[in-house]
Amino acid sequence: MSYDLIDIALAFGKIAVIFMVILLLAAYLVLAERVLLGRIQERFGPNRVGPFGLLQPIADGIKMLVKEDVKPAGADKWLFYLAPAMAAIPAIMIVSLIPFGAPLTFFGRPVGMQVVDLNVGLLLFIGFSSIAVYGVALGGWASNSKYSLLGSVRGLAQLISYEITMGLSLVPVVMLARSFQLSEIVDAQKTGWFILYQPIAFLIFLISIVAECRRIPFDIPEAEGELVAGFHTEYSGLRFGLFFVGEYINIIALGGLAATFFLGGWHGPLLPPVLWFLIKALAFAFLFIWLRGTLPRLRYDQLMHFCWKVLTPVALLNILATGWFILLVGKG
Amino acid sequence: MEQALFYILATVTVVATILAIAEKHPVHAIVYLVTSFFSLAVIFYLLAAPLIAMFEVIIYAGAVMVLFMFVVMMLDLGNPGEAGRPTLRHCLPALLLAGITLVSLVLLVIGRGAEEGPDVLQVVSIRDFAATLFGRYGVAIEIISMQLLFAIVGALYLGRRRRP
Amino acid sequence: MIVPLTHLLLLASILFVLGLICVLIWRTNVIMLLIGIEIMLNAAMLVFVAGSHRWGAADGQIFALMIMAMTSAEVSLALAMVVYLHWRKKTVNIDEFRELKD
Amino acid sequence: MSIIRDTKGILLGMWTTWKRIFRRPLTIQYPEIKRVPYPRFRARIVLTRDPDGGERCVACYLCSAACPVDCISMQSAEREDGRRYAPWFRINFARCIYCGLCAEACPTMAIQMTPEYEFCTRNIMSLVYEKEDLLIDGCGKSPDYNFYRHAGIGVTQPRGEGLNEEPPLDMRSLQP
Repeated sequence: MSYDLIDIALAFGKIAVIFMVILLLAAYLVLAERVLLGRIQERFGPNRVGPFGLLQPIADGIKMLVKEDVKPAGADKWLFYLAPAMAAIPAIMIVSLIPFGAPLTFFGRPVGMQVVDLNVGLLLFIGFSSIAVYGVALGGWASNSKYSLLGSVRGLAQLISYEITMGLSLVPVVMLARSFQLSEIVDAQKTGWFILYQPIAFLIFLISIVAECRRIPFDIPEAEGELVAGFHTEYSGLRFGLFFVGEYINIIALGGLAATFFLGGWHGPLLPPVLWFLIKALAFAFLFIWLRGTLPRLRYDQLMHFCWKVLTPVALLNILATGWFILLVGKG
Repeated sequence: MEQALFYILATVTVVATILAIAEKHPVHAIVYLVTSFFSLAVIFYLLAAPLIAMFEVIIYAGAVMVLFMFVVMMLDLGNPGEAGRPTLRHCLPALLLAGITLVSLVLLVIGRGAEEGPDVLQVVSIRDFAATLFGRYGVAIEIISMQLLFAIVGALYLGRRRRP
Repeated sequence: MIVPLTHLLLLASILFVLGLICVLIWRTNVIMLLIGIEIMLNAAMLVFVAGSHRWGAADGQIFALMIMAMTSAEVSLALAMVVYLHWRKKTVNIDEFRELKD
Repeated sequence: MSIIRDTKGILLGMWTTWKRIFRRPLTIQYPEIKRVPYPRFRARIVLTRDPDGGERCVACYLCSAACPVDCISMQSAEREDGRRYAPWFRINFARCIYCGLCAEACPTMAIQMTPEYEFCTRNIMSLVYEKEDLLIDGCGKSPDYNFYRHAGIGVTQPRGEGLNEEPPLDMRSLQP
């Protein structure tokens, strides 16, 4: 396989465009979340900066940039500085795996609408989401604060538990698509979305990604009623901003992956593929915000009980049932 | 290019492992070790074993090391003074034994000569891997699953609630 | 082969010896002891994967996978043991647990 | 089946919040739209005057004693005819919590609360209000109440000449 200048330029252009779009989407997702939460609680969200508050993300960004960067006394310096990046980078890397459109043709060569199309893309996604645990754990541990440490220990336990159910819920998808490659998984759903064959796996995956994002029914690591802000209590300024933006990029990325695995990715009638993909991914983001506006926080023991005694057995049974289904019906 | 990448990654692996061993602090050691395992995973990917590379990331970096970190944080083993810092008395025999082992291994490896086999371009695809795994090594799969089951039972037994 | 097999074996042997050093130096601290074992197992996996790549057979990768499955079982049990022993004695120093011999 | 009940609970809650999204927010956009508080709203404190125009305050210190944050201070003095008054009277609105205990404690209805709530400022020292700033030309609530007409015995009026007050009884005339 040989590369020439146009290939490299196309790859870099793709990366730059996707990076910009994702950052912009994450920034505006913050605004959308604040407005929607406001509407759910019958108030306006932020509406002061610019028309309808549309410049609010920029104002927030400037605020975070110019805030003082505080390092608590007795903190582990390098790990404290490293942890926000360790939380944000895996989220950005996950985005690079998602196929968000049909391959196009530039300069006479096909360009997949995806940064990399690995043959083990699905496993790489699980790998990155398991690496993201370190940002939470080290950030809380390095802060030298009780609340942060409690938050990070809780986060560790929660994230490794829900990773297992997430992985198990993706096994039926692999069995049906017969590939780990994300583009092939999307192609396998041309005729029927996997949510029709695998509603239980979809539900388990949905619950697991909400837990992976540490969003509200499962926001044990940062439970503000108990732990101030959990693992990022001691962070301020740009480092807090990295945690924050990482969380929202994670929401978009996991929403996009849920759309890819269960809702047919970019397949859809009438509209262009990229638009279909964005609609599906942002629908998941909306669902996350809606859940946050509705549900109370689970207790820690309820969370672990739910994962190990309900979700994991159900996911295993679902794999078994899918195996029998494929063996008997011979589908796929 | 892959060759240069391999040597860079090998250097990163060895240096990170040395730092992990020399570090007095368990949490720092774990972070260095994760770096080492991550670059080892990329080496596996270069060696045309993408599945093993991914499982290295998921299981070693993502699960085993997280479990270590969880235990270190939960038991608060963070302070380096505790748990017997090694002295020179500990180090000397270790270094001696390690030196002997290393020299003999290197001699063994180099002594085999630089015989280079034919350039095998037959890459193992994931399908071949799965067919071999579940076909020829089916009994091994069963044994491993039994072992995991026993590990679960053992962990549950050790972690059971005792009467105070 | 991207690099000669000899270089891969050299890397693996260096890693193995580093793991051995870790076990020998930190033989009083259970956590670091287990970490040393992990390093040695990784060196073994590297040898298996290099062999699999050298001869184009899947068996080496399968053995690497088996090692991983075995390691996860071993580590979960060992760490459960560490938690239990720490609960008993408030230390992870191996020398404190001599009575396990009897 | 508890799972059906739980699922129903979650879906019901989500339906409730879904309906809320499309409702008009209840928030009043403050600087543009100012709500008119009710007359008995408890905001800025004033000192009122008698119907005759004299100060009502008799410097009894009851408001100062009742104040939970100790933001009221004053000094008492007496005029030649025995009428008490406060030469200086000071309320620190930077500390005031608008609880209304002072207005309730006041026996002469001198200290009262008004609905005026917009008097914040950037300079915290300008929130210390002296007697001149507090005193208003009016009676506030209960405009015909005049303490010294009811109870100011022996100071501004002879005995038995107050409002609704019977003349003093001659004890001897009651004897058999």
